[in-house]
Amino acid sequence: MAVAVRELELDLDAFEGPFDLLLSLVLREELPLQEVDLAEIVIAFVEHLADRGELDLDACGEFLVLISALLELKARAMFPDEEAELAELEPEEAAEELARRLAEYRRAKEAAQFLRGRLEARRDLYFRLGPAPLAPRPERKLAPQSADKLAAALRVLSIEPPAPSTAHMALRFPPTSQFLERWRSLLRRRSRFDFDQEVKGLSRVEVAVAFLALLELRKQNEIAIAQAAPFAPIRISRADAERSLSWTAHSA
Amino acid sequence: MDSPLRLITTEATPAAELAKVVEALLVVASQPLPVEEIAAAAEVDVTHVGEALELLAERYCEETSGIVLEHVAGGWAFRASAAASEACSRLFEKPTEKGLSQAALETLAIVAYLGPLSRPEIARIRGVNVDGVVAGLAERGLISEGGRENEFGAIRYRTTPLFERIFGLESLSALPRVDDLGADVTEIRARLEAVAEKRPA
Amino acid sequence: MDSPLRLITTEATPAAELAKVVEALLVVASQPLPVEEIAAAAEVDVTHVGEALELLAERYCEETSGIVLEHVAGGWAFRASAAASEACSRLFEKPTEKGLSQAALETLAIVAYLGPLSRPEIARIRGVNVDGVVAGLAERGLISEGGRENEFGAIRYRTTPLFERIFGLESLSALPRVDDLGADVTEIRARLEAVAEKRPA
Repeated sequence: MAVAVRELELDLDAFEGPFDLLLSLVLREELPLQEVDLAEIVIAFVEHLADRGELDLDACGEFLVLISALLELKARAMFPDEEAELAELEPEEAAEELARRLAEYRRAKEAAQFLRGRLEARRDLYFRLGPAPLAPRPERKLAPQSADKLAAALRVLSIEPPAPSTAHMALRFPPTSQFLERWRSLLRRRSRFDFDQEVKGLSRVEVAVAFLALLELRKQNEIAIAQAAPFAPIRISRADAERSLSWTAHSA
Repeated sequence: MDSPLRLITTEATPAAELAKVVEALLVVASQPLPVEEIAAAAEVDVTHVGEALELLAERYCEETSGIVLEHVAGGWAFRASAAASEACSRLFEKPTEKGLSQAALETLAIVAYLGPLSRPEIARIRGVNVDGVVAGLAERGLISEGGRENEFGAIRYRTTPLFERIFGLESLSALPRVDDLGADVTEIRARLEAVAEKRPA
Repeated sequence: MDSPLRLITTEATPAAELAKVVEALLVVASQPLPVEEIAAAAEVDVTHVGEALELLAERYCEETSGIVLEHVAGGWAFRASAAASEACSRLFEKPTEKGLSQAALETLAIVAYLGPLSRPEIARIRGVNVDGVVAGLAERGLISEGGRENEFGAIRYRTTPLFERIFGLESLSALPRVDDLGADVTEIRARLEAVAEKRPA
């Protein structure tokens, strides 16, 4: 690893120390990537480079590869789509993937180095690029073709590519306060309600936030939550209305 | 031919050395080279080039070589010997090609159905630079220049009678119908351009 | 047309005669010629072509000639001698006008080893957008379109014979094995982890 990258000192919310240690912790699954602010790392690296006062292209290249690999791993962890959920990468595999990317890019760099050497060796060797001045003209004959191929080629060009997934766009978290208000006003009108009934039609993210709001209200002793059995309907009631019902939610 | 013993003999005269440079220039050139150009490239006098060419003419002649030095209108150039002419014509007589590349086929289809079109317009639909493909199709006589977009605009291309012959079409109106892609040329073109924009680069 | 020399001398052996035909073919060809193509054009056996090429390689070599025969891009071709490079540089453009950037070389390497590949696939490996680099390489004729991917319709690229010629490769298989060049996955991972071990936790 280039020195400029290894020496990079980080002071993040989730981590304080050199970049290579951060990388190792991520690889060893001791630090969840979701908690790491990658933008902060980029800023730190740019500042670090500015402090050094020289443009180290190798370090920049290496940093870019590392940070983009981290970004991809993080994005994958944050926005798992249905398919990826099934074949979800274990942390172990994700680390393997990161190392694989690094190796692949390193090979490309080495191969480029080989090509540069060849180019250098042949820099002074000239050859004719066009046809010879007095050569006969080649006659390229084409076998009879089917006109249907033309229509087929045009149809190929008209096939819509699959739309890029916008699943992650939906992952905007509505504020918890929105649901706090909603539950409070509901309980002003009614003494109890059924959670599943009220969140019908909401997205998974919204349901999750709605549930967080419930826990918040429970913490403040405003409500009581009851569930007869795991996966049974969750009933919510005003804390003062039914003290007899205790919170019996089981952990699954 | 010069002896390989250059280091231990004094036979390699400046003229012979110059001749080597001249033959190198001639084998790289794709046009006949005027004496003046050779002289300028070799940084020698024109008369020296003349001497070198004389040496080369002796060596590269019908009697002794498959490569023959010839003085033509534009200057000096190598050609194949008459004795090798049959082999050369076999080399250049390409076997009949079975098909066209996907790139060529797509470009031809666009020009046939939507033409006449300029290269930038074709590129927009295919989503990739088409200069090479268009040049290749033009060289093979499957498309040809057909006017300009406007007085100063880009050259437009259309398919040729040879294209119609090879594809077994009596005219362009005999092309297979592509109603499924749109009602008319404008609509089809708009659709293809819209798709091209969505395609990953 | 047979040379009249044949009738009055016995010195011209069949191999030497064939060599003349082969040099004629080489001087008019616009691409390196595979042995099979030479054999077909000269209507002789491949092994005889091999013998003729050996004769020619002795004669057209750096030490003795301004024209050099080389085995490149899957075939045989003439080039100018290194000794004539200065004169050539005054008259001709270099095959790659200017040096290639690191980005261009890495992209070329990826396409050469793993091609045909689409731009998104190359970008994935390089970790950056490669549209400009790919367009530049295609324009220089170092890579060319090689069909489309089925699903997404992205164009795939492969390296060209010109690439092999410029880099002096006999063929793509003449590239060194990548495994020999770079450290492999486990090694890199081990190194990353080794760095971590040395750190006070």
